[in-house]
Amino acid sequence: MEILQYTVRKLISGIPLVLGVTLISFLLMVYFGPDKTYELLGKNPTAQEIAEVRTQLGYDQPFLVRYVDYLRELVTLEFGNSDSTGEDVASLLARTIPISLALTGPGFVLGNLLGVLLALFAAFYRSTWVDKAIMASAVVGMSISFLIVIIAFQIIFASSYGLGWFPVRGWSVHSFGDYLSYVAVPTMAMVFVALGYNTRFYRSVLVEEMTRDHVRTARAFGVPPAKLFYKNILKNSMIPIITRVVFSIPLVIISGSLLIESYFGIPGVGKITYDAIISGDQPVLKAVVGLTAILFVLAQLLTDILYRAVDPRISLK
Amino acid sequence: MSAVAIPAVRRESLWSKAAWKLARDRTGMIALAFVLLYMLVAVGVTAGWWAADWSEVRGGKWEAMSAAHWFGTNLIGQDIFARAVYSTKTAFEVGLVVAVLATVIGAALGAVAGFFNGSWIDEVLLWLMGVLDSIPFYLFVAAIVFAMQDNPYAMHIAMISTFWTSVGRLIRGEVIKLRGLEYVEAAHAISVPEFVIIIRHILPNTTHILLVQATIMFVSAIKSEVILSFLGLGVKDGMSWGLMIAESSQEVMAGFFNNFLAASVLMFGLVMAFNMFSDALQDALDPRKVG
Amino acid sequence: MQADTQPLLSVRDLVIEFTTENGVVRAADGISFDVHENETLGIVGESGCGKTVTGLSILGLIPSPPGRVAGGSIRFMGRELVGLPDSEMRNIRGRDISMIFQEPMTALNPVFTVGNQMTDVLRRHRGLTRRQARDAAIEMLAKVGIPVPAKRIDEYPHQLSGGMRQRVMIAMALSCDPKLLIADEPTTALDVTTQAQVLEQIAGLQSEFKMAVVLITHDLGIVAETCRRAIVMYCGRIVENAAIERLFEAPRHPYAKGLLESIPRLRRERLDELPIIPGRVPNLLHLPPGCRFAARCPRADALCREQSPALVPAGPHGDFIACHHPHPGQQAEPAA
Amino acid sequence: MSARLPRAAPAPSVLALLAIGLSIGGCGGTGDDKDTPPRTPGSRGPAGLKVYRHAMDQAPTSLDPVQAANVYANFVVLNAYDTLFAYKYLARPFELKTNLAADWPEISADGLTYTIRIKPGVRFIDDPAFADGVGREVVAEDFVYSIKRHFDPKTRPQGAWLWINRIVGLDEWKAAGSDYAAEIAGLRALDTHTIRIQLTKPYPQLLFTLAMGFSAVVPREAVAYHGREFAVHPVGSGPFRLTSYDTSQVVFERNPRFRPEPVDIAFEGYDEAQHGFSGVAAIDGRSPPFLDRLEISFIAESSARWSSFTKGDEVQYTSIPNEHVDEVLATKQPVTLKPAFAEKYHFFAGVEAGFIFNAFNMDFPEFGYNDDPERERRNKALRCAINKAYSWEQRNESFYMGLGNIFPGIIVPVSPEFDPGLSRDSVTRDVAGARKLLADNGWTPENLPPLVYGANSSVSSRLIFEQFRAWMKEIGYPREKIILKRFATFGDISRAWKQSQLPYVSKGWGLDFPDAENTLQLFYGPNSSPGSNDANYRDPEYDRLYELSSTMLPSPERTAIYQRMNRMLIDDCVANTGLARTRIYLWHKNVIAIPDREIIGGFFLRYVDIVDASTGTVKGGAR
Repeated sequence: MEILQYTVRKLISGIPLVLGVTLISFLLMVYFGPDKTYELLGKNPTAQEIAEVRTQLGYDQPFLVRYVDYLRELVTLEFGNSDSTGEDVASLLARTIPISLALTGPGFVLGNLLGVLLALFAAFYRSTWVDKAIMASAVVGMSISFLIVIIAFQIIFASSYGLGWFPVRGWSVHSFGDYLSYVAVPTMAMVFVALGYNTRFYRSVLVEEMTRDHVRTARAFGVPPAKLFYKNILKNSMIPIITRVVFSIPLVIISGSLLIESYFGIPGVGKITYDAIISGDQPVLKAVVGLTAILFVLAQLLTDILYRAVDPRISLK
Repeated sequence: MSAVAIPAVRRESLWSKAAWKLARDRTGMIALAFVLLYMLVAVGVTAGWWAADWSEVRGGKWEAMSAAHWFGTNLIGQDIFARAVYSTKTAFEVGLVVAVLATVIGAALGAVAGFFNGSWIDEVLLWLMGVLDSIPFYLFVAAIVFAMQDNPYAMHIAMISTFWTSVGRLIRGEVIKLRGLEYVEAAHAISVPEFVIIIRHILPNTTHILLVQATIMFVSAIKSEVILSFLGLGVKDGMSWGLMIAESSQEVMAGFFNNFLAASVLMFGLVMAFNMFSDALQDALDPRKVG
Repeated sequence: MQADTQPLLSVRDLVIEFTTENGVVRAADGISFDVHENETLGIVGESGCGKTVTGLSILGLIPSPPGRVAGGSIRFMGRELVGLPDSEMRNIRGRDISMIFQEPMTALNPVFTVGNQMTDVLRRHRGLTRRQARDAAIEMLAKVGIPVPAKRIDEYPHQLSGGMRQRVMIAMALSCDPKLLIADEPTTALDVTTQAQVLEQIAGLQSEFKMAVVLITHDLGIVAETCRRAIVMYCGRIVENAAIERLFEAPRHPYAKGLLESIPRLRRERLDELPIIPGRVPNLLHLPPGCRFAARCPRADALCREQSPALVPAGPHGDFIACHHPHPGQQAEPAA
Repeated sequence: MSARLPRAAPAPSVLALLAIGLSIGGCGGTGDDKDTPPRTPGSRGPAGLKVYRHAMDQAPTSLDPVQAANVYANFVVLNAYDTLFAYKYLARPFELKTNLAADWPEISADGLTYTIRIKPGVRFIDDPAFADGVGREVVAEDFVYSIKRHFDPKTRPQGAWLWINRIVGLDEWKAAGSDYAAEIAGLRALDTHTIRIQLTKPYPQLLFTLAMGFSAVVPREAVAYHGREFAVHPVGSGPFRLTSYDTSQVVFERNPRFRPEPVDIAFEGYDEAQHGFSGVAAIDGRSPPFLDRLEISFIAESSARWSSFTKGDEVQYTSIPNEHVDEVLATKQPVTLKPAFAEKYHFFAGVEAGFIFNAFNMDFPEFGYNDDPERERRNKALRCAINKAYSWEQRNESFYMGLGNIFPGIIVPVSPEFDPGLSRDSVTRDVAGARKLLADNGWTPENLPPLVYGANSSVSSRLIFEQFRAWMKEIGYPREKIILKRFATFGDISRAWKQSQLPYVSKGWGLDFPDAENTLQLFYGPNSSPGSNDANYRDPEYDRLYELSSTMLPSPERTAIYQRMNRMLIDDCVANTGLARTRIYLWHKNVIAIPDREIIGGFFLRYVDIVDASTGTVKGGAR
């Protein structure tokens, strides 16, 4: 019950965040965003047709009315249909979010797991050549642009000029085998790019925990390394790790990997959202922005609960 | 006014120790030399010493490397080397503008938030940071760029408005810590105005954090520019490595790599050098490692 | 050295080195001493003198890298500990030799309960079941004077006071009935009243458990109260090793003398620095060729500055000293 | 033009009989496998399904016929829906034929009344929108309804300009609130299968508009049932039915109830010399569609499209991206492939039905009309000088691999009215002449007006601009006076055009039908901004000629008027035009098709067939 009360309180306190995110995004993306009128007009429009389209799009309404309308849509979760395709926004998101998750999930998980693994090696062999080699590679990895990695990997792994092992692009997934073949190159690119950052981050967290007094105490009482790692290092490192991982989740869900989706032509939510921004597709934008804000509030709640679970010093105030 | 003297001494020792440490860090110094070299190139471009002809059409289409065109020519016969060199200026301009302004704004707002910790000012600033951090970066930048179409600095503004929050949080934390220190309390007691306390006593003690953050943001800005330019959201007029890579993304498939290589190698060099310099700086300025 | 009994712990010519960015540092250089059963040995010195690394080296806990035992031997119950594989060392740690640390705030794992950490040790070293281990832990907690141990056992370290946490550490350290307890500044972080209680506790438990104690401290007062014998360290070296009464009545090494004189008559004053001895402790990276104390020593001469004095026996009672010009010892020394 | 649809071929050939046998064997009991994608190269699904994978460079935004404004949407829409008329598969120049219409319309003597009968027994696909979910018959009223939708703002239509002010009562119907229950005098269903259209003035291009995706026939129930989602749930009577649609791919399966209409390959314009290589003769006498599954992938990056194509099984068709032209082509005039490619792929090279051009916005007093007649005269000299400095040759070389067709004026090469003998002076670069023209008319670097050049954010637009700026520098136009104004999206640059905010318009135009009227209207005064006349050219004589020609049927007289208008535009230096790109399409040899998408759009996909990889024969289809 304490948790429940806390959850409710936390959710209520998340309202300002939701309002802030929606207000700023609405202002930028919808109010000052691209004018969709001329994309919805034929080749030879009349002034009357232009006015009709503007009315349809709500451009003739004052800002406040449009924002309040948006808030009402947010509460009822009725965002209507895309201005571009006419597809129902809910079904649009239901179609694209799973794709983005399936696309970015493996890269996200692998990038973090490999990061932890490399960081462990580096931390364990602190100041030796192993550590230095890993950390130097991390800096190199961090210095290569994601864009360059994507272009290079596509040529190397997918094109007929390279190895040609995987599909060049697209997302035509009907079986698990298909899935693996389509997700492989994007995953490799994502892991490559994230690994440097992750390894550095996890190494610093692990080193910090490994030099703590209680680790020395545990060693002084003969605790074997595996147990030491689990009980004294890993669990204590969970707070920064949880923060990093959980707050990445809304971004993984919403922006997917915009660049990956654009470059590989994958119909995920990142691409949809990006297209919506550049074409001024208000209903889609409104839904995505609202969803983002809500996900962040949920992420905050989740981190707080997880903090509580891993660290008894933190209480649900 | 011993209250003023103490932090000054502390600072000096930190800086002199850091400078000494940095000077002894061989990798750091090599990296710094590279960064300075790039900076010289950028200054030269600004002064018009070289690469002034980056937009001239001087050759044929996709010419190979030659004495006249060190890196060949692009689709419409412009000199790729000149364009890559010119882009160094763009990179520094983007990096410096974003890093400096984001640091200044972050420091100012972070200090205010930290100083008024617990009051509504702090609450509002925290809320703002939370809000800005909650909007996915590229979507946010895209939105700003579209909203401010005519402004050549739309991309800069977009990056600054998201980058400052991390500085803001750090400085806020540091200020809360520093505010509890005696000399600040002493200054408070003799009723020195609050903004004077922030500017004269608190901010100087956070400069090492700001310096490191600025180098990190410099690198992020350059890397983001490449992706934004590729997406068509970046540099408006002029040339940049991102635009060159965008130009090249189709060409590489036809076996014409000059644009891609020139831009990505030059960019990698600068980012790598800056990353390493940033690391060295961080090591040198880390009080836990000093001494 | 006392020849009558085989010492429990025998340290000979121990050298501990640390690799730093600026070069290799010898944190302990040529350390030799014995600890006998039931004995309490004090190791005194300023911070940075090498006393803590000496303590850690016994359990093989020198953080490596950057540190390592570069030479010498540590024999415990006749068994060489230097170079012992970690897996065997783990069987000794916490069972035969226990160690308690300075900072009770951080020395315990904050994310597990006191009981969890204690029963871990008990189950590993004494092979108890979960239930038995818990009972044993409660019993130990009661023994170290923790009220309502059955409740406290399920609490997390941050829920306990400093003194209580240190008692938990002691309970944990003694739970497997060790032969040797290494206590590194066990009371430094505690307030004065608690300090006294904890020290009494250790003393009381020592006699109950019949164990030897190595007490590492910078506080001579504590040494005077609890130890039979003490080693004084300076800059990584032992300068004097003497029975407690001789050390306090007539210290022979000028540093030991200075140290003692710096204590106000009303002891229990904490002294992290020694303002009374002039000069500064030399940098371990740039040690003088001669006696390391020479620069600050009122008695130093050319010899002291050129040649490092060896640790040599002094007197018939197993005392040692490393000084070219020691103060004279007790005038009338009654034969033992 | 033949006035009757040919009857079915008399008897199936032996080959086709064999094919029937094979296909029965191949398809037995595989109904459940329809969703599994074929993985084997050669596009034979595991269940023996015929799959063709097409590629396009952009996705359509909507599949609602009223929004089928661009080539991509039009391309896809024509596969799901029926239009009354259509273009013959292979005949060039393009020729209309009947499609859903049972016969050619009866046209009244004054050319104002059209009576069109539609084929009986044509059914919409099954859809939950219909009672019992079973597709009902297509009736005349459906066509009337489909055109009305273009005059109902709520459907967000984009094709009204084709019929506005043309059909009796239609504009009034809209003004009265677009009440579908209300009758329109000029647009009625006389009975279930007869349509009557009454025009306000002769409209010779009407039948062309009835071959466009805009006029495709939709069922009212489906629009009501799906609401806005109708745009992604096409319910038509075309040869294919949609199975999935997103921004990366649209997938169709054959419409099993599509009316059997055997192909008469000769009627479709088959010419052995021209088309024999492709094997399309094999579809003669068989009823489309021949594919079980049609996938159209939308791949914006040409390198990715090319890789997908050359890898083998991902897509079976592509246009050659610019960067691969040198690698693939052995010669450019005429187009031939290098042996390595000729061995694997068929190709077809054709001129696009459209062009790219630049035009000055005459509403800008710096370049166009000016109250001061002297300045207006000097402005004309300035325009002519800029046009002379423009190098279509270099642009062609840089961006179109030298394959584009440069031509003077705005009557494009694929138009029947194109005059190959027209002087090419206006598209020939003459820097000295341009400089002289400027000097003679008092233009100096100091007094030249700043020229704001609008471009979208793509890299090639930027390079096109930089090239333009370099050319202008050569005639003494200062670099800083050629100013780039970037627009993030096509919508934004369209707005700038429609709101007359840019002095210089650089754009492309795709032909809606093969009649030069479609490009001449780009400079018709009443079509000024926000209409399609972005140049805001208003010349009384030109307008008079346009109006005169607009009611004329194709004839030498009309062609003469068209060409006169064309010369006026050239002489006024209002437009700098133009270039029609050469499209080179490649497709895998196991695909039997001539995939030319110009004008005809996606209509040809119903004629695409797949060779059986094992026997090299064609099978299935004629059932």
